[in-house]
Amino acid sequence: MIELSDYLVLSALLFSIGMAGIFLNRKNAIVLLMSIELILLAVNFNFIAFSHFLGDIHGQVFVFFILTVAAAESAIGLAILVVLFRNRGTINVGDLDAMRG
Amino acid sequence: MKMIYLLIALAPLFGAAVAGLAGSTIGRENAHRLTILAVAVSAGLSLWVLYQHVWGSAVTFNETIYTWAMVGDLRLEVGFLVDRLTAVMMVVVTTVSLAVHVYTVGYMHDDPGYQRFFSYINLFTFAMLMLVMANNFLQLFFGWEAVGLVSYLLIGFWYKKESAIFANLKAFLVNRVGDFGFLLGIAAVLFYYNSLDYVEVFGAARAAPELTLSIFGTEALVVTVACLLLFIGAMGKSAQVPLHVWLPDSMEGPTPISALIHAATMVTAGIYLVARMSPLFEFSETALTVVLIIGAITALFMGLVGLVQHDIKRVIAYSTLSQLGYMFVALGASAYAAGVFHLMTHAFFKALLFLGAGAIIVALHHEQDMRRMGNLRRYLPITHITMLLATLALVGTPFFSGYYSKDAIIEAVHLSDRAGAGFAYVAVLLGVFITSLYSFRLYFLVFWGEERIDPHAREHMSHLPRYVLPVMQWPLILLAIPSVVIGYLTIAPMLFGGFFGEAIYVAPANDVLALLSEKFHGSFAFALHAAVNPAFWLAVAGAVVAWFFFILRPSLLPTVNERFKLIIQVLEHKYGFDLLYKEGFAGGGRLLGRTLWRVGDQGLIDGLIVNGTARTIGRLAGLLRGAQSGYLYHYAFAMILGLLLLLTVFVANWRGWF
Amino acid sequence: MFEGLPLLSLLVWLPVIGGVVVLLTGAQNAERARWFSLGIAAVVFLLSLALWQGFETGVAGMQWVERNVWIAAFDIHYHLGVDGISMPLVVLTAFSTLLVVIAAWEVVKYKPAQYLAAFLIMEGIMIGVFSALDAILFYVFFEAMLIPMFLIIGIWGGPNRIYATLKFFLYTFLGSVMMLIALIYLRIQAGSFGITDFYGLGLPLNAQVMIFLALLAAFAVKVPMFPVHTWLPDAHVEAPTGGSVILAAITLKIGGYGFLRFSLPITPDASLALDWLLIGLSLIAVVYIGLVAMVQEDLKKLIAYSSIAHMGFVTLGFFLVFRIIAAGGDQSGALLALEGGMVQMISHGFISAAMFLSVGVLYDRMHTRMIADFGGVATRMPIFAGLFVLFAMANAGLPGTSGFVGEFMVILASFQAGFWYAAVAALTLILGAAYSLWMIKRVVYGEVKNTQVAELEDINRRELLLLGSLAVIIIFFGVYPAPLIAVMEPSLAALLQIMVPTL
Amino acid sequence: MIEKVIFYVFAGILLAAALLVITARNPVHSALSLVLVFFTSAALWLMAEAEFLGIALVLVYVGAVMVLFLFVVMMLDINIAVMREGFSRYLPLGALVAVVMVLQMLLVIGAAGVDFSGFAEATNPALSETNNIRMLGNVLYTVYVYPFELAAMVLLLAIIAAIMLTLRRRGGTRHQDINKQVRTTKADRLRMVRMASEQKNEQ
Repeated sequence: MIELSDYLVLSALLFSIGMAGIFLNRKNAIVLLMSIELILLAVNFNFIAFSHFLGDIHGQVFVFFILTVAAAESAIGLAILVVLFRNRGTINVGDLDAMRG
Repeated sequence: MKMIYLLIALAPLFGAAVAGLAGSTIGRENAHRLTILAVAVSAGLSLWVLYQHVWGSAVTFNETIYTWAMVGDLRLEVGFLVDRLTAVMMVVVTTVSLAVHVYTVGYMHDDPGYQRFFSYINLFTFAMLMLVMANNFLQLFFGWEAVGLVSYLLIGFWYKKESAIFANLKAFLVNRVGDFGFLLGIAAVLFYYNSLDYVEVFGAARAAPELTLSIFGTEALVVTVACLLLFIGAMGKSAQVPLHVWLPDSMEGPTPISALIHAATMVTAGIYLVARMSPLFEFSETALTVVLIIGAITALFMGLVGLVQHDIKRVIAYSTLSQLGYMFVALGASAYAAGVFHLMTHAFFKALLFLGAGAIIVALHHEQDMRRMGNLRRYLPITHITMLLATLALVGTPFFSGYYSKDAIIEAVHLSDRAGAGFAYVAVLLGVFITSLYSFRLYFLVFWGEERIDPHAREHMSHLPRYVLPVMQWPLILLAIPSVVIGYLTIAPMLFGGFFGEAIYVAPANDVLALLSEKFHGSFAFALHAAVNPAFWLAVAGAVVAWFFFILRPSLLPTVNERFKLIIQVLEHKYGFDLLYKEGFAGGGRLLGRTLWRVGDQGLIDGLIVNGTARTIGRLAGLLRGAQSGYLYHYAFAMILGLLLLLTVFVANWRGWF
Repeated sequence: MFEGLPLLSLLVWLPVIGGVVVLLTGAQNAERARWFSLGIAAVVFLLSLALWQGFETGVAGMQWVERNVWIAAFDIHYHLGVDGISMPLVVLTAFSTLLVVIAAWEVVKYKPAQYLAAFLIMEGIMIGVFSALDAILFYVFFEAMLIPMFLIIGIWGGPNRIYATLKFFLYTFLGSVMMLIALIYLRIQAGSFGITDFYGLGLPLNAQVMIFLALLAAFAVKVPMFPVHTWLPDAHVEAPTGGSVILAAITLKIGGYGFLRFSLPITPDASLALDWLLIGLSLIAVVYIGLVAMVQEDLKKLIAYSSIAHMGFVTLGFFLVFRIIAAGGDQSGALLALEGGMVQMISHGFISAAMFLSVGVLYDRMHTRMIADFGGVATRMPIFAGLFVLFAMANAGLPGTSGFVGEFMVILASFQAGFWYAAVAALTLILGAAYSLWMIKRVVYGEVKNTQVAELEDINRRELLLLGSLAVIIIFFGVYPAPLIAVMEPSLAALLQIMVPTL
Repeated sequence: MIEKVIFYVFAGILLAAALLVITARNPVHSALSLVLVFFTSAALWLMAEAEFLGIALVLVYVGAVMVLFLFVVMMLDINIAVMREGFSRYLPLGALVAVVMVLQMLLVIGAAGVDFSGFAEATNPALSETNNIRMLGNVLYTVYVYPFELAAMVLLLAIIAAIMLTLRRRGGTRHQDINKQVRTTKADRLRMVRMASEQKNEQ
């Protein structure tokens, strides 16, 4: 039988991969966004796993909302990327330092 | 009676308000008509009041007009106290004021500020009446400051003249120094006697004359402290050393003002104050000694300064200072009546002198320097005669008013056994000589000798149909009459007849006038007594010396000046008071203010604390700013590290590692 | 006729709503905004007179009380009421705002509607401060007051306005945050946010001292007392005329009012223990600030410093009470001090308003406030000169003007605390005259200094109305202060009873 | 047992694809790997009886979001070389952080304070017997109706924001402003010019 810990370990690994992705692809905004998707997915895994093993539907509702927000987030994020590219000709995060104090 | 007193006080106020607020509407003619009418009403009623008090059935009036404020049980009121002392003062104030009003019509006839001037002098009359008619310290202080205000406004009447506006500021500030003491004196009176009403205060003081307070680490009589503080106020207003410096400068104002305010009335407020406060001063030997000595110093040394002045008005101003000193000497010797008596006679002849000087000044087209006068008796006969009469009265010629009052003072001091009375006696005797010297110096320089008139002024004189307008002559003549005769007529009742009754209290032990009265055998005999009186001979000596140097042998003057160069320089610098005040106090105050501002406010508080805090925070923020690189991955990295740290903490917690 | 009306609520909210209406509608039509604002200000002033007329003199307690639940969860009430301490201040506020609206008439050209709206809203808030009886309500008004003033100085101010506004804001804000802590502590102790419930709690001395210091931080900045006064000259210099008038006439009074409403009755023991500090600072304010005022070269700075010196008399009067009692004084003496301080507040409201309006008159014509740029103004502007001299005299405490009454009473009272208190306080006679009249000498008198002065025009009818009405009031209260004192006496006597129960 | 095998297979693909997402040189490859990640996740969710969400993941993410990603990636001309700067330099650190994190999270699972024994009974009969979508709907439209509405608003906002952000008004494009046309007056069309007659200033 699949156990809860299986899901949790999988989720942990996925989360760490996402985290490492942020680390490694420090300059590429698109891959950064994808890494964030991975991290969110890892979280969703946990919700679904607990929901399944506790027999509680509410966890899935949360996943539903997370999906919604994540979709909105990536839509806006990508839109910003497009605008950014149009204005600056690059999406290199290393070139974006307008917020430097 | 209440209505009459109210009318006396308020009529000039009304005149002042109308002339001041609607001056341009009603025009010049109406302005002076109205204001003169107002003062005439006051003067007429004042004379009637005096008549009622002296010969009629009037009793001392002491009533509240309205309650100014109630604080707890303390009533602060505005009210009138009218007794014989007040009545005399009212008459002096209103009659001199009336004369000056009339005179002003001529003196200011071509001045653009005509209505304003009449408004001011009417207001002054009101303020002065409020001062003398007060029945409590609050109202006294009101009048006290109000006359100061009008004096300020009038000295600076020609506000374009730099010297005038310097003089009025100086006058007000020096007066304020006096008022500083005066107000503290009132506070002391209120604290220890629990009232501001004269009668209640005097009663309380009499009930507890031994009350003490600790000050400067020692115990002092309350009454002494209060009297000294009040006397500081009197010193300011009556220009006694060392608060005298404003009075000579106040001559920058129009001459009618010098006559009215700075000779006859306002400056005598201090005399009136001490006389009115006699029930307090009598309990303080110390205070009276101070009054005596300050008065004596002023009488002698200010007269000396008058010797070296060239400005005709300043000579008279120094003479005023000196005569005020005489009055204080009288008060200090407990001869209050003599002080008030001299106040009255002095008011008339000094006002006359000033108005005469004003007539000369106008005739010479605003020339005040005596070195550019001379032989004016040819052009200004009436002025000459009246001024001669005033001069004679001032120096103390027998039968003239000044003789009676001044001689009474000298005799009173002579008889007094108060500490300092010996010094004061010498000072006032020498003062007689000095008075005579500078008075006749003025007289000879102006009316005799060679003509030294400026061509410009001479041309102005030739334009005038008569050198003096009649409207200016009549006041001279009218003032000349009391200047001559009032002393002869009133000395007996005022000094020796118990005239002032309850108004002036003299402790029996101090009553020098009572001693004097034993020698007094009528006015005529008193005048004849001059022959054996050193004062008279000193005055004659002064006149002779003046005649010698200014008429007979003017060529000797430079030699004398050379011989006494040092003394004359000291006198010309007025003993350095002006320098000390201007550079020391005013300059020092400004320097201190600037230092406090620059160092305290701008340097320490703003620079160090306020802006310093801002700077420190700014610097800290600058340090923290480095962390804000603006790069996304730096933030992400920081976030992940933080997450890792948190995770470590939680895990360690769950695993029970620590 | 107003008995049934919630008069205080009207006084608070009518100007606020009026201000919002002006703000929303007036941007296009400045003329309409002016008339509307004038109408609102006039109605509020009339209502404040109705408040006075309906006020029962001789009653110590709160009148015109309104009390409704505001935030039930925290036991916060919408609780308004006035006593003899706050009622005159409410009237003063309404009057000053009316003056400001008239003063702005044709002078303010940049966004006039917003300017007037800011003042109307400010008026409502300030009346709220004076009439709030719930600590939180007070605090809300107290803080809200900063906003319009911040905007007034920041938008219509002079060249250095940013520095001035920041300084003003931070100074006052720092102080009031401390107060909030104290109020919350008091709420816990008293079980209610009602200000009067804080009285007589019998807190231990160290707690009282902490509260006192926290309140002091708020009120001392407002007054302002030495050494937290430096925001005031800067704020005044940069503020537009109306801002200066309100700042000097009303907001400074809130500090003094705070002492009367909070510090003295809530922490009487701490006030007693620390009165040396307050008296010392007050006397420093009188002398030090007086000297500093003398050497100012900017008219507004000079008047601002003189305001600080005059407010020194207010705090001096308030905190002398304990010394007077200790020196064997009776109730009259203590009342003399308290009422002197209070009268000084009211009178300073009129006089400083008059002074700042006068400077505004000059500034509108010359666009400078430097004393050195003036000279000989009297030649060209005789009517103005007369009024200005009168106001300067009132500022110097001349008897017969309202400026005298408070100073006189406080000096008389301070003598009862000790000779030296009075001696130092009375130095104001000299210093006040020195800075006021030296200023007059340089500005009003003298030869016409330059061509700008030579082209000055005398005040118009509108300005005459403003300055003239102030002159009349100043003289009236100088000659007959009894009605003013009668209004405040019962409340102050009650306050005294709380401060010194043994009396 | 078969379930376990399937789980591990899918989990393996998932992790491999995830690794590829973050390491792929070309963003297009990353995006496509992410698609694979989502597919395998959906499969695993189905195994956990979250059928609706599994399907939704495929439909929404793979169908919409990932297409968007691909669009963007392909549309923008990205200099991959610059993007990869520092990849190898940070690889050890990134790996270390990831490993540490994984280890720590695994430690949580075995921690004393966290008891997973209650989850031993794997399935909740109630959950497996009824229709997953019905159950979700039951909760979503009752208890969570307001958050649901809010979520809708969020999506709407995202749409508007995305459109507004990317909408471009080029200068120089000609378009018709009817409002202006209607309100035009004579003065707008005709301009009177008064000129001084020109004449050479002859010396």
